[in-house]
Amino acid sequence: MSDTIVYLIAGFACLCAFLVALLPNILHAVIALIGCLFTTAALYAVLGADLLAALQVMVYVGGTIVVIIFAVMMTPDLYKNKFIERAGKYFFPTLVCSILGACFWYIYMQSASILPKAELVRFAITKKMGLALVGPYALLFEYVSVVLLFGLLGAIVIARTGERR
Amino acid sequence: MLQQFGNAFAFIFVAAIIPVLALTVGRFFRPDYPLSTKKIPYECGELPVGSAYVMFNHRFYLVAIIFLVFDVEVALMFPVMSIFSDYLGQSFGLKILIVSLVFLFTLFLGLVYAWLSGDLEWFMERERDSRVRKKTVTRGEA
Amino acid sequence: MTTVQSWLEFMPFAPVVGALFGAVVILLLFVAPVGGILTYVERKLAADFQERIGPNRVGPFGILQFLADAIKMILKEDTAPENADKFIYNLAPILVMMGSLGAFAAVPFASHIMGADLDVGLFYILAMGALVSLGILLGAWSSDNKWSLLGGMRAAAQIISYEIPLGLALLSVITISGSLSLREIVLDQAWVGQGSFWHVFHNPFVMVNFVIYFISALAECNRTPFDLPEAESELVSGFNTEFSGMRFGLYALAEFADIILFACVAAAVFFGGWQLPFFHPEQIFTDINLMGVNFAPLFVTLSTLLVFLGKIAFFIFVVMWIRWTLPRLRMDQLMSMCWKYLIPIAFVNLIGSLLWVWFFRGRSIVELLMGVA
Amino acid sequence: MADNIYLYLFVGLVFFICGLLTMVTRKNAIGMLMGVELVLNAAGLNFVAFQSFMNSANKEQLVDGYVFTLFIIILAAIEAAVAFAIVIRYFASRKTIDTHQGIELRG
Repeated sequence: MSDTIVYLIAGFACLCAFLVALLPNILHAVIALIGCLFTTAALYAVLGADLLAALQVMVYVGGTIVVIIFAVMMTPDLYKNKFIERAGKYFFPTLVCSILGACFWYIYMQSASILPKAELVRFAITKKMGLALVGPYALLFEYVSVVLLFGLLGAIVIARTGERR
Repeated sequence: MLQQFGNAFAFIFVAAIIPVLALTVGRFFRPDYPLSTKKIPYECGELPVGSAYVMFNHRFYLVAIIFLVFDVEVALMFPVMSIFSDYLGQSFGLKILIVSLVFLFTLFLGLVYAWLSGDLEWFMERERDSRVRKKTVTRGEA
Repeated sequence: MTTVQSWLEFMPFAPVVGALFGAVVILLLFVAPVGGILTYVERKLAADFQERIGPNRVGPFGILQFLADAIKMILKEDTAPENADKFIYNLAPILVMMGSLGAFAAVPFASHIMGADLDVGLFYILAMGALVSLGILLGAWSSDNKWSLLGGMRAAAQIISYEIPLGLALLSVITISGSLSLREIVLDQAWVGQGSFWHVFHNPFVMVNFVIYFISALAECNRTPFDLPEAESELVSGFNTEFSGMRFGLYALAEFADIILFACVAAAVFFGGWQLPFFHPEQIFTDINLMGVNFAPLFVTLSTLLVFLGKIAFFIFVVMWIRWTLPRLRMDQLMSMCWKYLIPIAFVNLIGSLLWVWFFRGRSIVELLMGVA
Repeated sequence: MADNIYLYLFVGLVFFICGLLTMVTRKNAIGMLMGVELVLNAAGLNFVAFQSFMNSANKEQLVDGYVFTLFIIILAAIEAAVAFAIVIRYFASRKTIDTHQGIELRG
């Protein structure tokens, strides 16, 4: 039963990913992206990374998606534009992408078969991640703060429009 | 642990089912007299003027950006803070303290910048505009 | 619902049925009815504050008013604007409900009643709050109405802004308790001899942080004085202008569920959850045997549940009290309140709390005073 | 339990391919950036899946893969903030974000 639920979640994730690529309306594609991110969070939880699941929902769905929706709303003529294309336009990219996917799948098979089959072991990761963030990755942690700072400054400077001048 | 997440997932599932159920059950009871006037967006009784999808203030987007950065910061501090009380009085605890203080300070600089550059203001445009114009004018005269 | 699950062990699909059972019990039998009753309580309290009578027709003292309201909402016609984006329009209430009701999974109602004992419970509640802002924003955008759009923009900006002081205020508690699981945070506040006490009395910084938390929670729930998104005197009804009948009811229910949720978190994180000092139900109800069945765990659970509900009721009363006391803020005041006052103060408090925990080795002010005396 | 790494790898692959497809077929910049988010998400899922299954196979409790995913999520957030700021600025000056009409970033 729980197996079935996990497979359903994975199937829903794949469906949402296709919809992100194929839906003509941009805001509907954003909703499909929300579905993708949410189901990814569910898969993280299944894999035992509960902190990452919560963080994914909080930062991605709560932060990044809000920024994307704001960006869509800032460009209103984009929303009513339905982008109805010829089906032929999708043919060549899909072909290339599926060939690429087949190659990737082959590489995955090679790399994943190294791992012996084992029962998935789940453990409490919150404290371990905290330890890793201030232990071996402490410098990276500080770099992230600098990246965040300069990302903030850059985004503010760019997004400020000419109304001030 | 997975069971607990399953429980939480059940909560989300039931919460998503409730509106669907309420609207579906209501369909059998509620009247349905569609009229073309009922389908007009409400604009205080007048006919709506223009599109509702107007471009709005860029301030909202700036707020979203600043929020995103601080959201990431809060989210990153949670796992780090959760181990702090385990290492009180040890050298590793001091390291945690210093690392998190530097982290908080760096991001506080971002807030200070946004504050000083006036991006946290809302309706002060006109005043600052006039001030800026005055400055440029004087510079032009000089 | 650990006990419920142990009863259901013998059934096929026991974990799934147990989880769904727990969710249905907590959401449909507790949160939704209480959210409904709160509409009645709010009107009655408003009447009391203004020396009116309030609803008094349906049932004794009008207490069945919420049922009448629910029936009315089901019987109302459901209309949508012609140009509304039907897909998003239908999805938005679902997202809002998922956000506000789904978060109840991590709330510890009593010593044995808890939807899901997550390791990252507090984080989970914050994450679920994100869905509410998304739902409100999308619903407002999809309904093709200027009032809705204005209200939705305001709501999104306000909710996301106030999430930061909320998170920072909760962080200072994490430094003390050292866990993200709400059950452990509550157990950390047990009164054992001269041990720890409620977190809000741990140190002065946390006290200030509780005030910040409470203000931010008001803003997160779109309550007065932060009810700009649905300011009925300027924006008709704000983001839910075009949502009629049951859809409007769902938004209202989500709002009240949010109030209950933030009262629950305040009680659990800052005010000791189901515990009271000098009150140990495990010691009072040790052995109550009736017909060979030990009812002690039941009594323990019920008494702790009562304590928790009392705390929630107090916070909800304060929220409603504030509604009839303070006037609405202006948009620029709202934003400067968040970014110029609450966040810097919360930052300083977090650093102060860190230093307090470091220098006093995690001891609370109560412990220090008792150590001196 | 779904103890099969290929499930997660497959989902990651689908995310990656769909992200690529989104980047290729969408004409507007916002849609393309959504594809980027999807690709980053795929990378994060792969990191988590490999770390979890390696832990189970080697009886260890390492979190390095999780930390990488954490940083991926954060960098995706920052990337989104900066990239959408550029898009909005571009839209404000050109009234279009169609990438086929030639983007010149010279002010």
